[in-house]
Amino acid sequence: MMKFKRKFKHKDKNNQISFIPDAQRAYYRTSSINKVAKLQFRIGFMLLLIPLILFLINLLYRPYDTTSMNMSERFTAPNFSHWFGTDNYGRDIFTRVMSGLPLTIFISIGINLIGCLSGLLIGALSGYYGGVVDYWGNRIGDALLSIPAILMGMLFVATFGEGIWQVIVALGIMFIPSYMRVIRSGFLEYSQRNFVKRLQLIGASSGRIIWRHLFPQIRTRLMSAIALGFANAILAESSLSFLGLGVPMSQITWGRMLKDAQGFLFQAPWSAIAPGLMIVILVLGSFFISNGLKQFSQQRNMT
Amino acid sequence: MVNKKKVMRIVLVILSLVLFLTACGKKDAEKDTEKDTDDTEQTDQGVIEDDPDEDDKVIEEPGDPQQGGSVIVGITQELDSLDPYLAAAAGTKEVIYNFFDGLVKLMPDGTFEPALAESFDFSDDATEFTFKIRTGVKFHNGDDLTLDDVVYSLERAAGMLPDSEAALIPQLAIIESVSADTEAGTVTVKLKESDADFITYMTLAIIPQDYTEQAQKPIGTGPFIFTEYKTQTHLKMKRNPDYWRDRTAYLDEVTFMIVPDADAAIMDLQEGNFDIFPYLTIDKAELLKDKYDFIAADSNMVQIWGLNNQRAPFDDPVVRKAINMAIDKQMLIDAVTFGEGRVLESGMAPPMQDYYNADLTSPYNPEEAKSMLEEAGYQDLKIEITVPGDYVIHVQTAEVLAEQLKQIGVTAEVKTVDWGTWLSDVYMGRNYDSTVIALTFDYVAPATVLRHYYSKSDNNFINFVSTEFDELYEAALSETDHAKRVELYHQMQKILQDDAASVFLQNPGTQTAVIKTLGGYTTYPQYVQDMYTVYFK
Amino acid sequence: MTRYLLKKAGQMLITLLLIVLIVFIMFELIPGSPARIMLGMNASQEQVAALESELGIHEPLPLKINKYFVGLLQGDLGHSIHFDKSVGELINEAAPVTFSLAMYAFVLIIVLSVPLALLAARKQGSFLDNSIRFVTETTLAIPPFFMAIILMLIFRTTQLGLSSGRGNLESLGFLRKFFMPALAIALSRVAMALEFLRDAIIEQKKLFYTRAAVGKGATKSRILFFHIFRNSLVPYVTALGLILAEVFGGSIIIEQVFLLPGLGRLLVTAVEARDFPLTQGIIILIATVVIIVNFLVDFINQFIDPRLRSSDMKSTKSNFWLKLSYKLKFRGDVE
Amino acid sequence: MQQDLTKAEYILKVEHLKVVSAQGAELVRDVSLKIKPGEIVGLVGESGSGKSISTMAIAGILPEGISIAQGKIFFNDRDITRISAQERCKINGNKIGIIYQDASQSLNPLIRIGRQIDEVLKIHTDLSPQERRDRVYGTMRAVNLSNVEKLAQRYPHELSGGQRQRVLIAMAIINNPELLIADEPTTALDVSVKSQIIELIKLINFSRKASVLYISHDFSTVKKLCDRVYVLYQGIPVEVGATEQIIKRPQHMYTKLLLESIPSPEKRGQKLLTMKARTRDYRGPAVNCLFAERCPKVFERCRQELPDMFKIDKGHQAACFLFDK
Amino acid sequence: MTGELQNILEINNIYASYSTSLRKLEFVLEDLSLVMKSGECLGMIGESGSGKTTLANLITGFIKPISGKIHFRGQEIQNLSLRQRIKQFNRGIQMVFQDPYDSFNPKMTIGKQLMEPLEIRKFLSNSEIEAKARYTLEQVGLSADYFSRYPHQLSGGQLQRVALGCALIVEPCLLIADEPVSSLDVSVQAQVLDLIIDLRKKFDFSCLFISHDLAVVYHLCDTVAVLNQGSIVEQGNVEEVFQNPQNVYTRQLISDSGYGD
Repeated sequence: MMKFKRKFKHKDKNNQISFIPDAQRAYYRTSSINKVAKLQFRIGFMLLLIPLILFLINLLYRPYDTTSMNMSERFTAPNFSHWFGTDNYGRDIFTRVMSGLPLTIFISIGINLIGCLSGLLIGALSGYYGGVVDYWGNRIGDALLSIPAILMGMLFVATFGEGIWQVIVALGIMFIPSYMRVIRSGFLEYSQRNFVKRLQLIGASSGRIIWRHLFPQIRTRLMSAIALGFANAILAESSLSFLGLGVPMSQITWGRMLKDAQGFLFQAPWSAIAPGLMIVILVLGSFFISNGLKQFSQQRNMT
Repeated sequence: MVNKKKVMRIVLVILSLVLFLTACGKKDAEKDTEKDTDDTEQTDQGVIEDDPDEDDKVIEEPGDPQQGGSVIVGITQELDSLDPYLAAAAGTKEVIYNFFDGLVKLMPDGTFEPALAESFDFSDDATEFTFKIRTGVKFHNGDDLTLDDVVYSLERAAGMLPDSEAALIPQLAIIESVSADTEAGTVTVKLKESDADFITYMTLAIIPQDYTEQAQKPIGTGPFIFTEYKTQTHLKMKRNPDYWRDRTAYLDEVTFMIVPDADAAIMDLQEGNFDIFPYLTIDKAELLKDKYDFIAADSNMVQIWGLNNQRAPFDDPVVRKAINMAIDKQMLIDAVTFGEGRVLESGMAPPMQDYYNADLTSPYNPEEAKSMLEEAGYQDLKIEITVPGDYVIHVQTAEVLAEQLKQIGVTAEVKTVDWGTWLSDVYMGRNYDSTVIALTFDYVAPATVLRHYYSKSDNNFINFVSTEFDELYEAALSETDHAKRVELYHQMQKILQDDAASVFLQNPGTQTAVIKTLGGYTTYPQYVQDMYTVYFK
Repeated sequence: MTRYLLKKAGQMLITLLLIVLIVFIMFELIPGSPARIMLGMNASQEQVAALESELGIHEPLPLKINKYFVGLLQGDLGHSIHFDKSVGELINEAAPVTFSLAMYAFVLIIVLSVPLALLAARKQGSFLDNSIRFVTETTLAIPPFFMAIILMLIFRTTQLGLSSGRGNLESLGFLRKFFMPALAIALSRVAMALEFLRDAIIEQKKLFYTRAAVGKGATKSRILFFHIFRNSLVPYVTALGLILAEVFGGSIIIEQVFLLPGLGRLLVTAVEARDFPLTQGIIILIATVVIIVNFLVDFINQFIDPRLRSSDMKSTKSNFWLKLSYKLKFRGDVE
Repeated sequence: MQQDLTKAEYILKVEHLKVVSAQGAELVRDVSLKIKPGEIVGLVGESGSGKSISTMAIAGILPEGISIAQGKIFFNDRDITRISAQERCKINGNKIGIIYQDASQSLNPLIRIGRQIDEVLKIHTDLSPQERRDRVYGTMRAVNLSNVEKLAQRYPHELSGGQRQRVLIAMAIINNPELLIADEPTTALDVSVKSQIIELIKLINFSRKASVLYISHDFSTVKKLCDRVYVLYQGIPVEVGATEQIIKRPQHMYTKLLLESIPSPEKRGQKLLTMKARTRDYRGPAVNCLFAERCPKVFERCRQELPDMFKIDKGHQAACFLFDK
Repeated sequence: MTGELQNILEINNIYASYSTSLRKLEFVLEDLSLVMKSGECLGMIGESGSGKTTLANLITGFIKPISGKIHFRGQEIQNLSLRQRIKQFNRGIQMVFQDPYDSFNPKMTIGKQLMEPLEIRKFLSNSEIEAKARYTLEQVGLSADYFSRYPHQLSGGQLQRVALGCALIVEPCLLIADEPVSSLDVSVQAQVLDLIIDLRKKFDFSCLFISHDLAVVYHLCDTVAVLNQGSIVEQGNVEEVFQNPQNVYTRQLISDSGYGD
């Protein structure tokens, strides 16, 4: 019991050693394991597992068709044959929720791919070189960021139309500045360190320094940012869908389902709650993973 | 150990959250089932009138009209310009209707009564119309209605004023000249070509001459006077004490509240915050029957599944016919409008009175449709349905259509675009496979609906070409005899169905919630909220 | 100081200019003609063409931009196509709703986040800390509109904040009427503010001067309020500045859900109607407010932290940005 | 208020102090030390020797997660490891003044210098604002700060390193503490400022009759300042003695080698030292002589037992079996 | 060999500043001139803020002077970029920094970082590179098993040794050591100083040793230059300067450090 108590009491104390001299710090680094970070990581994964398991079940066993309509069973409250109830066409919400995962995730990944890769390019250049690229990169980033993102999303989708790819591209562009900032500040931080100077002195090219030396430094925090971005992309897609600007009708994403459910909120609240809950679980899982990764990166940064 | 404990806690939190939410859900479910049972009884007692053949329904309740009182009407569309000629949104027109009178007035049964015109007359070829203008009518600003005002109004609407480029009301573009005869107190309108429907357009609001603030503070001769308008919020009007009819309006004040989303207004309705709320669907009525009476009304909409006749595979009549056969329209109506709509067989709707050809029927036979397609050599047909995403009803319709098409092996992809894009790409650009849309008619003029199939019209967005139809259409325009016109229009509708120009889906119905203390709410074949007839019991 | 102000003002102008340009270019690309949308399906081709030429839709882009800026300099935001009313007037009517909603939510965020952050930071990793963070993270994970829906379901029988644009902006009625929408916005943002303040407090706690204060004999509460809290304000205030932009974004959606007649709803109408002058006007307004608020944040921060007044603030800032971009969850409102 | 506590033989007496981290690492293993009133005692060691942690333990400012596992600290014969936080607050800053190593980190960056010094008075005295101000200015002048009225309005980052260090000293001595703990106060400073600060501490010791615990890794300053010196190695004192004894006649091999590794004019251009590098950083409990792995004179016993302090001379002790008679 | 060129480094009337605007120009280095002979170890003494590090950055080419000239092995280099310098000089300038933890990529093994300069130069085959890196590691007194370790697994002193190895592996003519021992413990400092003395015998390089610690400079260097507020106030043979300082500032510095007597 005593042992347990002590363990519990001290579980998150390893961050407070910034003033301890080098030799001791080395000791902490190697011996302590960031339990909270690991725990968060684990919880995150468990949460992500819920929709994943649902999806896998869906592959093996699908109680109802996702689209077939049954007017006699519309707005059925959750019961044993329809676990999450039915929607306005009498479609089984459980089945739809299960099969909504791949597209939701696909869109989210697509958005982050665009945001992350472009952000990496611009952020790396402006963080490493500074100067003109940095200035204008920041101005455009500022401009994009001082307009509420939902608004830009509206304009983008109005411009390029609705559809999965349009949503991905539109939101992907909106995600660039955030990634750019994370990456830029990382590069800025490390490019001022002496090992970069040393590399320049031995004749390493900028590309080599950026890719082989600076990029690995920010990898963990980039991963944390991606986990976060993943969650945010899901939220963004659902918000756009809610305004009726998102994914087309025939595609099942949770955002789309929420939007459809909104019209029947008072007749069939379950039709909103099921997909909403899935979004929350998925997003929360990603948040936890992101937080865990962030703490890992902070811990490493103490080196 | 530590981890487990922590995980347990978190799981507990999640669980309690889930329980809480599902608990909410269950309660609702129970309530709903209760309501369901109640409802059937109610319907039996006939409180919710559901008789499709009657167009005008006045709640027949004992109780005399009371003078005075104020009501709040919920409307779902944002208002645009308040100028009666510039206002394009149906939602605006239905509101500002109360400020204005036309030369004639459309009655609930679809006939026309003289209004600002004491009487009217027209030539046999329907090219010259003469109106005798009523005297002693005052505008809201106190000025008398003069012949000049009428001439001005007509000329402005027809785009005949020096600084205007096009007719503000497109139907009036055929006006050649407007002249006033001061002696006789008449105004004569000459048309470029004959148009038997012209009289229906003369419900046109008459406005005072050279008044420039019509868009912000409209002035007319109507039963209500504009008092205040706040964008996105409300529009207020008060009773016109000097109304020219034998009585003024009953109500002292009417406020139109703008609620962009009928679904979201449910909570307000449940609290009784609105006195009148049009455009509800029948499913919502079930939630509100305690406080409100429901009046069913036909909409002025012809919902069609427009097939682009110039584009493969719809250029082949066989495909169009097969598809027509594959659609279960009643099921569609059940799904989308909760049964509150009427199956259509042609491009016109019952509110068009006897112009509507009610004799047409089409069989629902997916097996035959499938074999027809197979015979014609179409396999694994893939089509696209482009719908304006702003209109939930069309999107849902498209969704149901796509589902039904699966039976005959046709894969339909629903693509939503926003309204602006739809107008430019589909309606104007005609660059689409097929689309679901409602054709609306502002006037009970059959030509305005069927013009969409007239090959020379720029509104023929489905690219329908039939010389026979065109001839009939032209003939009908100049025909003044009512019976003959009806016959011509019936023939046109027959052609549309025979050629399977498109799939004619439904005439959606709507429900208007009227709080139980009110009476006199009247519906018209035209889309208006007439507050003149409304009174407190 | 004046040089700094001038430099900032210059940057603000450039940012605004870029925003105007972005919107201009987008509108060039957006399909659909406002004239056609306004006149509807039944209008004739000539009618549409006439209105289009009246609106100057087919003028070349540079000319349009030039015209717009000339108008802007004279304080004229143009004339709304859809509402047939001056944009300034329309914004004047709608802005108070949005701004008071945003301010309400903003105050709620502060009121919720400060005590919670103090509680959470009292002991890092404690059960209290973890549960506060878990709950706020959860609210952050809920899309704002879904949050609104949940709130509506919960409060459906009460009278709180339910009317649709009726009522006025007077004190008590306003507080009740806007409570639910403001709460829906605030709940999904409170986690960010809280996280920032909490992290800052924990970070300050680790800094040596707080222990030096113990060495002075200062009591715990004195250290917390006199030293730590005050020193944690800089990141918090900066985060609040950016959260304000989010709050505006949030209110766009929440206005749709609660049917409030604010800028957000106006904007959605404007974009749907391709009402360029109105869209541009609202975007400029919101962006200006956001930019000015961020400028004020800079200013307030300099007031709080004298180090920021000196020139070598660059490195402090860059590090801060890193954290910020982390936490701000990529400005989660479309999100 | 002036109690006659000077009767205590030692103003500070630390007995078998052991400080551990949350992970169980022994940061300070077994430190005992004594300071007589008016004495300046040096605590010398390399990084990792636990000198800073011992100081923090004495001053009661150990960071979270690091705690005293064992041992007593008597301040004026009162065990201050066992008193309440409130009592502790009354001692810190009042009876014990602390000067920290890094002045730039030890001052609150957002508060003006004057207010920070004033805070100590505000906490511990009931003086009026006017009186406090006079005393703040007086103390600032006493630590050789010039132009104090203006300086009091400045923020820490606007001061030079030397000025900041003086401000810290002013803060530490403003309440005339009986014990002044100086934790490497000169490490971050330039040579010229360094000697001034040393002189200042000497002066305070002399004029205010404060005992000083001076922590450093730098023998040259210790030589100038201290009466007695403790040499610390991996959390255990290995040699104690008067400064003269330690510097001139070091007995423990560690002290010897350490002194030899300092460059001096005589050794110019030559190799400095033959001390083996530490192979690993051991943080477990000490079971044998910790220096054994590096000691050139190591013998079997060193690897098996932990040596006690053995007396060499009057006041001169070393923890080495070589002196076990 | 080195006798041909008397002066490996000549700095003439250098002005340097970090501020970009001309109106608020504050010189960090002002009219600084310095001559360094081939093969010598020059100690540069200065207090914080005197411009030591700026001078190092100037010589290595990280910053450019506002005016003045720098000659390295007889060539003007102040306007050459880092890459041009590498092209032009087979044996150039290398630098060792104060904080050893900061001068290594924390996510790469010591071995890889040692090999990197040679990989970039592409003169040798992979096996030769590795052999040379291992040899260098041995030369700086570390055993071969450090080759695959990460920087954080090494102590400060060990890392500073590796840093020396990294700099010397490309056989530079001039090594600039910017306070390489000031963050180290006394005993470790002694080891590094010993190593530098040792390496100077093995490798043929001149050394500019920057420090604020007079004892270290006296111990290690042949000549000394005293830097005060951006200019050299005294330069000369170490013993001469220490025993008989001419400049007031130098005199004060030496007496403060306790080296005067």
